[in-house]
Amino acid sequence: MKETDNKTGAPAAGFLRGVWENAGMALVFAAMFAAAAMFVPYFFTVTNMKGLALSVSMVGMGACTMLFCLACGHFDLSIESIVAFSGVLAVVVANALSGSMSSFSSVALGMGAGVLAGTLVGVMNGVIVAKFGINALITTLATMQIVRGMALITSGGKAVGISDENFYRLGLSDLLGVPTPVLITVACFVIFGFLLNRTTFGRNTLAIGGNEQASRLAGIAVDRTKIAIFAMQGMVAGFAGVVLASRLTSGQPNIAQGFALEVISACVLGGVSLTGGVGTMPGVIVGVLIMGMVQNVMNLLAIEAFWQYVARGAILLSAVLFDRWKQRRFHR
Amino acid sequence: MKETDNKTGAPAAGFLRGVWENAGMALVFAAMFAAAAMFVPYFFTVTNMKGLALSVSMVGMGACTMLFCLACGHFDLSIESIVAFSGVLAVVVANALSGSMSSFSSVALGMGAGVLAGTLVGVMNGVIVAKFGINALITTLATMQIVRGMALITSGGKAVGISDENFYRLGLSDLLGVPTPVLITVACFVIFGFLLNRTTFGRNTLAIGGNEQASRLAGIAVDRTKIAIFAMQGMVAGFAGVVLASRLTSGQPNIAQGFALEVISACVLGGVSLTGGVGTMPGVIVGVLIMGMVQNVMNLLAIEAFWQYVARGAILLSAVLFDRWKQRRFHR
Amino acid sequence: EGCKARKPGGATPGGVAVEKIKIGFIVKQPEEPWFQYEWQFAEAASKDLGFELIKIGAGDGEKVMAAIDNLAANRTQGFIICTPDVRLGPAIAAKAKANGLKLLSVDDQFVGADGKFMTDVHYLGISARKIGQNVGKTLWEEMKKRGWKMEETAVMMMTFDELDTARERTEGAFESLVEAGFPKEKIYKAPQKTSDQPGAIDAANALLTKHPEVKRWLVAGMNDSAVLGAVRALEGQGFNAENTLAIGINGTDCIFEFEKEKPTGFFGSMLLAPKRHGYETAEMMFKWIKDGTEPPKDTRTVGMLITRDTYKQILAEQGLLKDKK
Amino acid sequence: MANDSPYLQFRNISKSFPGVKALDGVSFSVREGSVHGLVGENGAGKSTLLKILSGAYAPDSGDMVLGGRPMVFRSTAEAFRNGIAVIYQELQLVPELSVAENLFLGHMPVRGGLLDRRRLREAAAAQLQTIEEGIDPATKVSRLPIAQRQMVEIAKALTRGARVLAFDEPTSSLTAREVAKLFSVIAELKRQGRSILYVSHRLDEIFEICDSATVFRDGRRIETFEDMGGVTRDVLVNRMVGRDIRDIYNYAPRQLHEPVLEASGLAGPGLSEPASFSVAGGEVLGVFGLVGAGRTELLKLLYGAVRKTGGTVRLAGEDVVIRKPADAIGRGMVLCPEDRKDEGIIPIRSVLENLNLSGRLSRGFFIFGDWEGMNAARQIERFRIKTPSPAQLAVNLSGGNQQKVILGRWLSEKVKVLLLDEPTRGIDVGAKSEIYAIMQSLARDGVGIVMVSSDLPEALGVSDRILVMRSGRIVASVDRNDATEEKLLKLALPAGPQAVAS
Ligand SMILES: Nc1ncnc2c1ncn2[C@@H]1O[C@H](COP(=O)(O)OP(=O)(O)OP(=O)(O)O)[C@@H](O)[C@H]1O
Ligand SMILES: Nc1ncnc2c1ncn2[C@@H]1O[C@H](COP(=O)(O)OP(=O)(O)OP(=O)(O)O)[C@@H](O)[C@H]1O
Ligand SMILES: [Mg+2]
Ligand SMILES: [Mg+2]
Repeated sequence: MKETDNKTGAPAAGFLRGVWENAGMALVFAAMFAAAAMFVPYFFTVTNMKGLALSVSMVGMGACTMLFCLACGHFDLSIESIVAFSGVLAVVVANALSGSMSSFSSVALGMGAGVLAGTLVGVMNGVIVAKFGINALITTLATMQIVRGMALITSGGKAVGISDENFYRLGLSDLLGVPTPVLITVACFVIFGFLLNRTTFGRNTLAIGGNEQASRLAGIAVDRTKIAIFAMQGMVAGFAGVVLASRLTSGQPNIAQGFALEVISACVLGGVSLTGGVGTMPGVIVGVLIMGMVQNVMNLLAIEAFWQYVARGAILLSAVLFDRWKQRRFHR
Repeated sequence: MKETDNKTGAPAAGFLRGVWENAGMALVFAAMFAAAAMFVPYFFTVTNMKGLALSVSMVGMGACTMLFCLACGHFDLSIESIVAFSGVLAVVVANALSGSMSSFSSVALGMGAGVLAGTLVGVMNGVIVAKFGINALITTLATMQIVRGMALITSGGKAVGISDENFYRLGLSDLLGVPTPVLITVACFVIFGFLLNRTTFGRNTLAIGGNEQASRLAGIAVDRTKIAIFAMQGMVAGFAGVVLASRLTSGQPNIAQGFALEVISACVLGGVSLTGGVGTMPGVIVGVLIMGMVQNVMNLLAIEAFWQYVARGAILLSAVLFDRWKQRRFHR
Repeated sequence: EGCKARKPGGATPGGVAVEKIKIGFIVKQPEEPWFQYEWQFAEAASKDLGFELIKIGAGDGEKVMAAIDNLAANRTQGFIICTPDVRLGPAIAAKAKANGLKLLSVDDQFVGADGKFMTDVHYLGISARKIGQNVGKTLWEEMKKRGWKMEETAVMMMTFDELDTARERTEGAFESLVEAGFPKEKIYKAPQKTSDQPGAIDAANALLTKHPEVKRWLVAGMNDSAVLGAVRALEGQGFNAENTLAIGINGTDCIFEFEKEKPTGFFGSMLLAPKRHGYETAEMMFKWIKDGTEPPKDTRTVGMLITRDTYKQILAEQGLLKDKK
Repeated sequence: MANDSPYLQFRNISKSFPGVKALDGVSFSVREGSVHGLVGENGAGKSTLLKILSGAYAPDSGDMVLGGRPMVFRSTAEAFRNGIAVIYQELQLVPELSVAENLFLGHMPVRGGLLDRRRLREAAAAQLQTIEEGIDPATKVSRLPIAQRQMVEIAKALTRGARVLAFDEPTSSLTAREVAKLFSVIAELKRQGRSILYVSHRLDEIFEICDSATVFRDGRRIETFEDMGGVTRDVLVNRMVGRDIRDIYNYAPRQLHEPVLEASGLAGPGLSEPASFSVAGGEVLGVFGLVGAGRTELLKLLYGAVRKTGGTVRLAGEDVVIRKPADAIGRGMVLCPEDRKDEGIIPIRSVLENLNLSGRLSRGFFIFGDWEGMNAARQIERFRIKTPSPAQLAVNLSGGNQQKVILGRWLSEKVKVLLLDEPTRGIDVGAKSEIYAIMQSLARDGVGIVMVSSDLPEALGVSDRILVMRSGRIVASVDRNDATEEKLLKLALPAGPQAVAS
């Protein structure tokens, strides 16, 4: 605000450089998007935008809370199993209750059960990490296995079909042409972005990741904050699982393998530090969008499956290298 | 040495407590091993010990260099693709050369090509991480994709059979009943353990992970050390890929998915810190053995597939929790 | 036809004495319903015939090697395997021989170093290419039956080329469609990034974006999940049972789709018969160990089309509905 | 002024760490509206006591009496609630958060459940006003130099409005100007009737502001002086180290040789104009200046830790190219950095490894024999580093002992030029005199030494010549015989408002 540009030039140029310097990945994204819109046929069409938005909706939801988790210096691999388990559980519960009560209640209770289960797993992760001081990678790797097992056991290893069509609404309806899952993801971006910037909880999260000891000495309830973060993460993953089940019209125990890594990568691409303390919601959104767009463009261009691997890796690498080059160049 | 036990008791008791306090995971392992030997039929048989050793040989090799990578504060996901690519490449090259030269040379050149390819990928990772300062997770995630793509392209997506039976020797021979891959792994443990403890390279690795800035100011060639570490990691992964191809009598482009996470988990279980600066070879060996043993016992007991997930997670969790409890109890 | 009589002890021509017969059953993806069914039927055989079954899941070559070692340690006399990769054949065969284990491969046939099928290894299964061809043929016939016009119709081929079997299946479907007269250039490939349903949805969505001109879609893929993902994506773009004709492979992952009140674009699936694959292989192995009766080198099963109308009956016949409800 | 009733009392406090008895039955009391000094050698237990006061550690036995009520805090939050705030020896800031957020860490203002950003900004600005102008509350802490961080740390404790404030070596990285400001703040706190605990190794400060003082040695309370009136410096030193130290600087004139370090036209970040100077063999060159004068940057440019944009460096008469620290070390020039936490120690490695970090550079690839152990033992002995064993992790040492480890690392090298940036930060008098003696003896052997120091008496006491820096440039070179405190301070202070900008 009252900082002044102490290097050179007119204020306008200074302002532009300010945008350029701070926008980082957002610029990379804008450039990629513009290029795709110009050169990739069908990219900039309503149908494709809808498809693109849908394809990133899950990762987007997960990334919102993963941002908190990484910002406080931790890690959560278990979300991928939670997505599967909560979906399966929601369907199983809803199916079991249907008939004995109104359609609305059975579906709501089923979904509630899914979200609750996710939250409980999150709380467990949080307690183990915060109270017992176990490394989050090991903890969530273990709960990831346990929860995947539970998903398989609950479903008998088979997809469980949804018997009540009201369940589909969450995933298959839309509002003014925007699919509900996309709206939910946008809502998550807004809510969690707000939580990060405008509440003490969010600031404490960053403080803990930036210097846990200092935070503890400043009287921040470090353990409680961590548990809340993991619980939130579990809850959102659980909710994402329910939405996915509704989109797929069934609960699938094998789904979402590799989801956690994808979410973490999107966050890191968006500038979230793996060692904690640094991260912003706009950054995460850009990270999520870049990852989704790369895949979308490759599908549109019908790149050979094997070459897709190479292209995906190369584009990811170029994006971060470009961002770094830009930073070096302008920040000395 | 000149430390004195200032709490209580006779020197003997003090010594025992010393062992107990410092042994950590090794004790957990010993207890698990003893329990398995007593209660799991066929566990403590020559055949099974051989099988167990073989089953951890790959993870063991990868963990040796991953220890360095984690100790200097980084990460390498690309090893799983390197294992696949180097195996495929070695077979393709050996097959192509066979006929035009002696069997020995064609096989040796093929294997050399595999190891070399792995090393080159490692060097690339190292340069990007060290020189450009890109996060290792993102970097190796990208190269992981690229290299997997190359493995698929080289092989046409299909496993490539080995035409020269001399290639099998590396994986299928044995010495006094000990399979060659196991011997190789043991050699890795010895060599890299020595490298870590008895060379400046090893000490510098730990120093860099402990405080990179301070290490740089102390004159350590930080970038060069990091590049060397990634190169080593790539080389060992490449070699592991060649050994695996030889064991499987074919180069498989899809193999070893999830291998990196398995290796990292074994390291972390063995007390290596994910934030760098802490790690020992005995710890890593114990971590590798625990992971392998859990799987082995579950297979021997023929535990239901779904329950295996739950059991694996639960055992992992109990092991770390027990270790932590023990530490707390004795170190306050 | 289970011979309930257990004859403990007594050396048999096969050569195994007092010890109880133990048989291993290794599968590549234990979480998949198909393999669950195989195991379930093998389990049934073990109850009927009185042997011990040891089930192990092994997702890649390395795990397979470890699993065989485990079986050897466990004193099994033979094992049945669905290999994660057919080229592991020589390694598996060598390992089995080294450990003195009898070997029977199921589902996917081993391929030797020379690229030819290893016909000397006992095998029961179904040709991936053939079942794919079946899908293609059925799609074509059903399309004709519905009277869809060729110019409005295109094929969405959900591919996952990283997996050998998957590619064989989709290539089979491709071949038979082309052979029947479907224009090659209107068979569009949608490569999946992941093999699960969300992966299929994303791939299908991108393809649909590119071909707004197509009015009716035929869908084929490597399995039910892939095809169901495509159906979900099509529904998202306003397609329905009227203008979608999708056929999956497996028949066990799609039952919930048939149970929906209204028909969807998912017309049917090629049911593989896990009963034969599970029960018969186990029985063959048992007899081989116990009496030394060598099973036939090559046994083939066929895929059966199940649809909304026929699935209940066929599944019941196959013993696949008893755990429902 | 000072009220006689003890507001805070320590009763029989003991605390052990593995292998160390940090505190052993310590009792004393602190009056209301007074400043109570804590002095003692490095590792005597001062910081540990303050951490027990703040609830960061739980004592093994003993308790505190606060306003008549006995208590032991189980968490820092509990201590805050009881009106206690501690400024720790090691900065406890979150680098990636803004100054304002750091000031109110743990108690940010909220309105309707949301962060009240306006109030946060205003309160932070107001708080900074009282102690240090010129820090924008919106900047990230990571962008501040270490002295300003220290001021932020102090301001942070003040936001708590505590009745008991404890300062653990707040001035070790401050220069005269900030110290003066701090003291006026402390005087104001005292006037408001608060109780203040003050730890410092700069004994002048103890005499300047403390009403009473307690001396620690090896975890035990040796003596409490209720009135500083009759206490002399020598008495205090004797009680601290158990022996007499007369002249801690040990200065003896030496013969100067050819220049060993010649810098000309050095330019780079932090310097507002090219810097040129030279150091003769056997010379100790002091560098004095206020916070942010660019002294640290100057050393880092020389050392290759920061890339220079111009200028040449000659070492022992030879032109050298120094692009990275390893080049400098290879040429016989080493730097002992200012920021021990971020640039000095490797916290999670052992004392032994920390001591040998640079020594290994010249030893080749393999580590055979026990030269590491021998070198470590020698340095531990020489600097009297208080550690239960060479295997102790550096992070577990007291602040001053960590500093000794860093010095030990560099003073065990064979060098031509030694660059020292605030080398005696947080080091006790006994060790200081030891270090000065080592510096003198190195200089006698022909080593050129550049020592940055904010401690004016120290700069005057050990240097042959003193460079004064102001706003990123060298403004004067003053000979030992002409140097006085007033003169140096006057040179270091900005001449007018326009002198700050550049
Ligand atoms: N966390 C810890 N673990 C082990 N030992 C510790 C720990 N903290 C402090 N010590 C030891 O306790 C003793 C007292 O340390 P303390 O930090 O209180 O000293 P100090 O008087 O503040 O010294 P300095 O003047 O150097 O700051 C030292 O020997 C130190 O090594
Ligand atoms: N990381 C940084 N980012 C931005 N500015 C910096 C940074 N480090 C130092 N500066 C600025 O560079 C200038 C010189 O700082 P330097 O640390 O060299 O001063 P100094 O004389 O050594 O004082 P100190 O006693 O604080 O060490 C100061 O104006 C400071 O604000
Ligand atoms: Mg201290
Ligand atoms: Mg400085």
